[in-house]
Amino acid sequence: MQSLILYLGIGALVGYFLSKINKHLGPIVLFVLSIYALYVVWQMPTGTNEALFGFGDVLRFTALSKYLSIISLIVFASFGFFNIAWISKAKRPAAFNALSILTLLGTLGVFFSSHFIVLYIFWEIAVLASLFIVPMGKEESKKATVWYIVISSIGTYLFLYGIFMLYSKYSTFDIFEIGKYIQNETVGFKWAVVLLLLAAGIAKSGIFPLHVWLRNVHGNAPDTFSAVLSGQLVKMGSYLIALVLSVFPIANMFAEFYNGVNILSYVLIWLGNISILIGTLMAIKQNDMKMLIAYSTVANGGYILIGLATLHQVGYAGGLFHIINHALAATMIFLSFAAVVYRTGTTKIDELGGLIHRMPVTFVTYLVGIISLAGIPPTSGFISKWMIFQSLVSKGMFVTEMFVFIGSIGSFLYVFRPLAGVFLGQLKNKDKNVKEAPGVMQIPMIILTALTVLWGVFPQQVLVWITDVQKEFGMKSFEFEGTVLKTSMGYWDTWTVFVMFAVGFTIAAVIYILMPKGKKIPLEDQYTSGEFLHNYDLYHYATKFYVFLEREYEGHPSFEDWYLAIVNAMKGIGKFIDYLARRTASAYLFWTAVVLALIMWVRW
Amino acid sequence: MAGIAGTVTRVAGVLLTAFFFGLTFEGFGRKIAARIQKRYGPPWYQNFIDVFKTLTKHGWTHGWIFDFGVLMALGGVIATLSFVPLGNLVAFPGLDNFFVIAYLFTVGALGMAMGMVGTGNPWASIGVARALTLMLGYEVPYLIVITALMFYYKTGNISDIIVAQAQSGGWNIVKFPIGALVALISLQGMLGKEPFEAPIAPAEIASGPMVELSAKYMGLLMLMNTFMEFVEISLFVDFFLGGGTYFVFLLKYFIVWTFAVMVSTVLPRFRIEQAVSFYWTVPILLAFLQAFFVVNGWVF
Amino acid sequence: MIALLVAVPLAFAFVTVALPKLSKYIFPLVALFNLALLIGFVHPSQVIEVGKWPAAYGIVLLLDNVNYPFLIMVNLILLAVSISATFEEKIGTLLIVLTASINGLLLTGDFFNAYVFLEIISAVAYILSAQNKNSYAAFKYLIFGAVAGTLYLIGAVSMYVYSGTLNMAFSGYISAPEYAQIAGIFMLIAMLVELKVLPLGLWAPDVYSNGSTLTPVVLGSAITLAMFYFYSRVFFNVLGSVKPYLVYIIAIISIVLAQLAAMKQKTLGRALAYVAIAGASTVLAAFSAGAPGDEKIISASLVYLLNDVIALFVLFTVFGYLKGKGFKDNFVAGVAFSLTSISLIGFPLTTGFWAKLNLISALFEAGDKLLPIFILSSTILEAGYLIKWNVDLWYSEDENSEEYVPFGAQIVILLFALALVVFGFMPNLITDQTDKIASYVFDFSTYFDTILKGGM
Amino acid sequence: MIYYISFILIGIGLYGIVSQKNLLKQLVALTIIDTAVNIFIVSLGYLQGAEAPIYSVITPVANFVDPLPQALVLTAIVIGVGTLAMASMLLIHIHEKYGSVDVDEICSAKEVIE
Amino acid sequence: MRRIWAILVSAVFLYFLIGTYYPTLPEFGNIDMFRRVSFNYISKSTTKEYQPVEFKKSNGLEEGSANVVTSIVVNYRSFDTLGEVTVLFTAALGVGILAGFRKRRIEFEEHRVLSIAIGIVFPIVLLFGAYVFIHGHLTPGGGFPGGTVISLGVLLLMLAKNEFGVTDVAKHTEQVAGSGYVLVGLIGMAMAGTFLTNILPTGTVGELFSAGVVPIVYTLIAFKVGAELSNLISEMREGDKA
Repeated sequence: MQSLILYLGIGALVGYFLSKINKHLGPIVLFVLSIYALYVVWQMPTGTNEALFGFGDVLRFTALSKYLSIISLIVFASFGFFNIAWISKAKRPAAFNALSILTLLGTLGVFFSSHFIVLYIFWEIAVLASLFIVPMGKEESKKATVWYIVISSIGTYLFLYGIFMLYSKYSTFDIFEIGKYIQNETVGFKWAVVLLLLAAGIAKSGIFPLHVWLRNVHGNAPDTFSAVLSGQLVKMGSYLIALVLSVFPIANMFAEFYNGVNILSYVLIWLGNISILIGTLMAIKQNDMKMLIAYSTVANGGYILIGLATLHQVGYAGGLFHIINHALAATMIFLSFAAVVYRTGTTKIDELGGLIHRMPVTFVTYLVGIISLAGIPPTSGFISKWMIFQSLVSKGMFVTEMFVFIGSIGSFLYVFRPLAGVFLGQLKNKDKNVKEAPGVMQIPMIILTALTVLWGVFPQQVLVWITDVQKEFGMKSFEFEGTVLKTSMGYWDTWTVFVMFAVGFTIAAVIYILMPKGKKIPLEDQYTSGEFLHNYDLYHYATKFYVFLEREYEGHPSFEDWYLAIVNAMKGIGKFIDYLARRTASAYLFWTAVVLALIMWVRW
Repeated sequence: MAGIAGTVTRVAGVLLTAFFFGLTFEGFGRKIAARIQKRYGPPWYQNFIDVFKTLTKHGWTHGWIFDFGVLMALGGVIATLSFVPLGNLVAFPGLDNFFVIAYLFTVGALGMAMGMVGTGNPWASIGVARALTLMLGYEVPYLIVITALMFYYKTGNISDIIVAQAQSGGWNIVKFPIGALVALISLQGMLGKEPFEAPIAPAEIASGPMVELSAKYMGLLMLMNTFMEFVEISLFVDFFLGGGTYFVFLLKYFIVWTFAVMVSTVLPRFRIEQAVSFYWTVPILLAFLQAFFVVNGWVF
Repeated sequence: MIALLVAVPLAFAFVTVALPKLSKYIFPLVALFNLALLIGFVHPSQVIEVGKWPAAYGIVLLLDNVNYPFLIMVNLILLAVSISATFEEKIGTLLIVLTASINGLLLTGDFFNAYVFLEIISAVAYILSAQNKNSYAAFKYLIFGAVAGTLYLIGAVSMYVYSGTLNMAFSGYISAPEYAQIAGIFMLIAMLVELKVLPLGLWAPDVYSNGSTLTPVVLGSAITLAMFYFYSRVFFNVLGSVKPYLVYIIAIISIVLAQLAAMKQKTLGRALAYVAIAGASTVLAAFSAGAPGDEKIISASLVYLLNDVIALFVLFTVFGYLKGKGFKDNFVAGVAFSLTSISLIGFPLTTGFWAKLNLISALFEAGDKLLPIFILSSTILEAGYLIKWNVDLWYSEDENSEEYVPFGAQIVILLFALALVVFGFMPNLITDQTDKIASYVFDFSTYFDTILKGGM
Repeated sequence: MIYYISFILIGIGLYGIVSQKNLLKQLVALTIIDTAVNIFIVSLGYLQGAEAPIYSVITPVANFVDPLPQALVLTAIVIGVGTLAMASMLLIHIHEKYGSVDVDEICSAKEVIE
Repeated sequence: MRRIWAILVSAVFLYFLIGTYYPTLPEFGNIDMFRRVSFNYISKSTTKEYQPVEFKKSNGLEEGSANVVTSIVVNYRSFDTLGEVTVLFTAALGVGILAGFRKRRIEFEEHRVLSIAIGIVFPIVLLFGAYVFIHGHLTPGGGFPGGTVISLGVLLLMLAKNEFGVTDVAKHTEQVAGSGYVLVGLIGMAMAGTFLTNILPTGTVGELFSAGVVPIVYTLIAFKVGAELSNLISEMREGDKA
């Protein structure tokens, strides 16, 4: 692990200078590094401790670390490979490459470290590195950077405070050590500590109170980097949540509240519910496709949180599984968007259309991505959702179910919007001569697509990782045989479902082929209720796709505005101070008198 | 080997049942509707004629996504159908988990939506948008009710629920009257019949998704539509009317179908947002009431 | 020997007054001389009774483990100023005087002597603030500072009245504590003004933001350091170190207000001025939390002070030269700016990180849960607007800005920024020193014995 | 007694600084404070029936008031002079820059300039 | 409104001074000299044990100036005085720097009486100034008053003769005098070990040639102060010479 981090550190420098020579070399460095790291991580035994540059063994390679490192490395590998072609659009290629390698370093460090401070350090490295990539995006990305840093700092500093509360009690920073003691503490202390520690994860994975930054940042960041942000950095938060929830004996620490769900988990689940609701409804409204998926990230973060917070053998596994699904799906979707932007140069849904006939591979990537995101078999996305549903039903949490179902049905709505607006429908005139994305870009997209389907049909590998995690933390582990996934409430077989799907498809195909062939006619040849069409661009229904649904929640409150209002209030105070500072010496003297009076009143 | 052969036969049985009785009952439905509206109406076998006729005609296509969408739609529905237990006829015993069916079901819907929007006709897009919105409406209360059942019986397998009903001797429609009511309302939406007909409203948006369809595409989608209705209604029958043997099942199926048709013939059409807001008020509250009862064990 | 630290600069100052051309070349030499003297020839702890008059009668200059590092740091900063800053001829002489007087303030062991040096320092400060036609702000500062100086004078004299001598150690030793406290109140107000703690530091923003390149750099770095040393000297081991809750509260309020004000600013200069205020207030709060006798807190807050001073040096230098223009043509300046602002926020592997980390952990060990909250929350704001400024300056669109950073300044700020990073990787290099200081800060008996060797 | 006088003088000076809009008057008030403090310091050294601390034909042997405060005052005066000189120079500047030494007019002029 | 605030402010300070500070002070005119270091200053026994000092009689004391204040200023607390000089120096320097911004020269119209009388008055003024600082260690006065008197003479000259301006001689005087003071200190350091040590014999109290370096230092100070102040005045008048 130590050597890996070292290599990445060197790699960052190498990448920087190589990109100075030729901007296409940097991504190659990133790709090679992440593939190598993937190889190393894949075959590293779990449970090994290690020192970090002399500091006692602060690194520990748990099953959870392994799982999340593999996810991140897959994401980063595809990201790097994709960039080889995309980098020519980047504003500052050298800095971009170096910083993205640093981001990888930071996240891997976070996954490896068992020492709170070390974890914090790597965390901040990751945040900082990604922070300086964000403003290379669109114009608003500068404002987005501020959102990012502020929310992220709120999370991390609450986290830090929690760490020190623990440290002042046990005088150790080792997570697993603390997990042993914390059980018999006062209730208030436990609440405070756990919530403070979770705050960082909540902020990073865009859970409800701190979700506002995702829209700005993911929406405005450089196109490919949004894939990393949404597919990988957000998972850092999920990792922290999972870690805290599983290392600390939450179930024993907090009283049971409802059907074996303890009170803390219940609070977290409610945060997840609200995130799902907000994420879904806001995503339905968006017209910018990246922002749309950004909000869907909020919703999926809610799913992961709910799954993990149930601490139920099925639900927890589902949460973990959802991490990898959403990572892959978000990466695929954002990469396909990056390809689209690479060719067309816009992210507004209603400025695009009909690209399917120009960029089929991109389309397929996006299609599989959203199928997985919406949790439709036979992709892997369904498995995790199924697990989460099962656990919720078995615990009889109906209100939560409502939110979860709204999220899941709503995901059909919002993922369909870019599908219809960008890829289907009438091709815009300006995009008439758009070509498919370059082959270098297609390869990672295709690979990711294959992975998603593969793990949808044969999820064993992933399930092995997950059950290892559960075993490690001493939970009852999820049961499965081959492709048969078992729960207390019935089981199902991914393979059979896939086969049946294939059968059905073949039946349909047979009928289709036997029957006489259809005549191909251009898209412009339409049933127009007798109208004559002058401009086929306007004949593309993409603007206000769900207007009749949006009307239902038009006047909704906007947390972004609320936070901005708070900021403005604070600025008002600052303005007052500044006003005082511009006064004459008389005013200063007055304040001196005030202070003097104070001192007289209370000496020291 | 024998197992595989058995499975194949069972699947074939399910599919053929769905094909024949589905189309037949649709024919009856049309007849009944016509009689209620004081018309004579087509013969009961009219739908067979339509399907075959359309299938044999030369049609128009709008490119590969259009074709692919249609195939995906039919394939998905067939796959779904093969998992649905028809009374005691279960193609894959033990694999009939409700959520699998519910989500496999959406593959067909997605395929259809994709293909139709692929035509590039705004009517189709509007229709699909409405269909999805309506889905957001009816699915939530329906799922809550069903999960309440699953929570009560501690199983997610439909056939287990059927068996449990047989053992306890009471149908769930008696045990969970509110839930059954909610399920019926949702069923109306699923079937896309009045009052929840906005997605295809023929007179309003030129029958929405189907606007660009012709010939064999039309035929395939008619088949798909039949199968979908079959899945939806048989789920209701299994859950609330205690399944039963094959023929009893068909009888119950026919009753439910007729009921749905009758309701649809006498009701006007909701506007789409009306429909959604309705689903999000009355049925969802009822569903929660039912869930509340279930949690507290207040079941007849 | 140590008297040379004051005498030689003064002599050169007097010499250069008639030949101002030389002053800007002599100033670095003087600073170098001081450094050489400090590092090479004098070592703690030694005491000089000026004019052979025994302590408690004459004036005593003292070099001990507390002010030795401060002296080195201050002279280092002044050397850096001499290289980095560009100023007109007479200012050179002025800065030499400043060197002398800061050394005097750090060395002296006599209340009234300290007053004299304080007055020299503030006189220099007034002139520096009047640079760049900023005379109104300078005038405000002057009036206010003069009143503060008067208050300090009253305090010093009353120490004499209470104890019969002006020697710090002795008068602190024999004067009744409740009387000493009254005198302490006068001095405290004077020092709060000089430490620019809100609401007494309201003069700072105008002075810092509109002055010349030199003004904020000198005021914010060297003078602040000296003032903090003097504060610790007077309130930690002369006036019997007690825990000044009120100062603690005022400093915390000042942190919050300064951060809010900085967040609101539209111009970089004023924002940085408020950052300086916030930093000083934080250190002061930590000092008063550390009193009496918590060496870890003091050590940590000294690291914080060091980081703050160096960072502000760089930030103000860059601002002074670029006047808020982008970093397109000034890559080095940009890098230095970003590095230092990162260190100021306290991101990992910079000095600021260790400063904040040690400070918070020390505070927690001392059972103080309040100040960490404010430090962290103010850090959030700080991160917000500093990053905003960084991004704006890096990605600013304005082309062909004729402002540029001269070579010497580039070298200096880059070195300082790198130093911050290096200390971030090897924090022991400074924490050892600060621990050493902190272990002596509260040690009154040693101080007393050192000064009054063979005294009355 | 003298204490009270000096205190009141200090009060007057502070009142002047705070109340006056004219910077010159503020400066005058500042000097008033200086003077008051000097008086105060000298008075701290006064001894009933003692002479000025100079050995001379009149007082060949020591019966002196405390000389140290006087020495301090000597320094303080000089320092005050220095401050005064700088302040007046600054005032000249302000008058040249804003055309006035009145606070309000300066503020309005600032608006114009900035 | 401002006045009310002002009254409040001064009220607060007064309350503090009178209510809190005053009680801590000794009663006026009734101080305990023996608790103060100045007792030893007066009896000039900070290093030796006490014996009474007598005018024109006792000699070879540790410090020989008859004016105790002077002895404190220039000898016991000479370091302060160095600083004090520096303050004045800084002020003059500052005024010079600030004067750099000004272009205009302040003109007076010459007064006939003054311009004639100056010829007689000016030398007398200088003489008086010289007396004041030379007898600084015997009588009231000393370097600072003397220097001020001299500079006043210069001011008079300036008022009398419009074209008169202070040349760089003043600067050089300042330079030499100031560094001279430091030099005296350094000589003391070189010969007696510590800075500003009195290395000359202190002589008899009250003699003109007594008190070691005190008169020298005071002379230097006088020159410096005179030069500085006249410089200051001229700079205020002349503005930027360049």
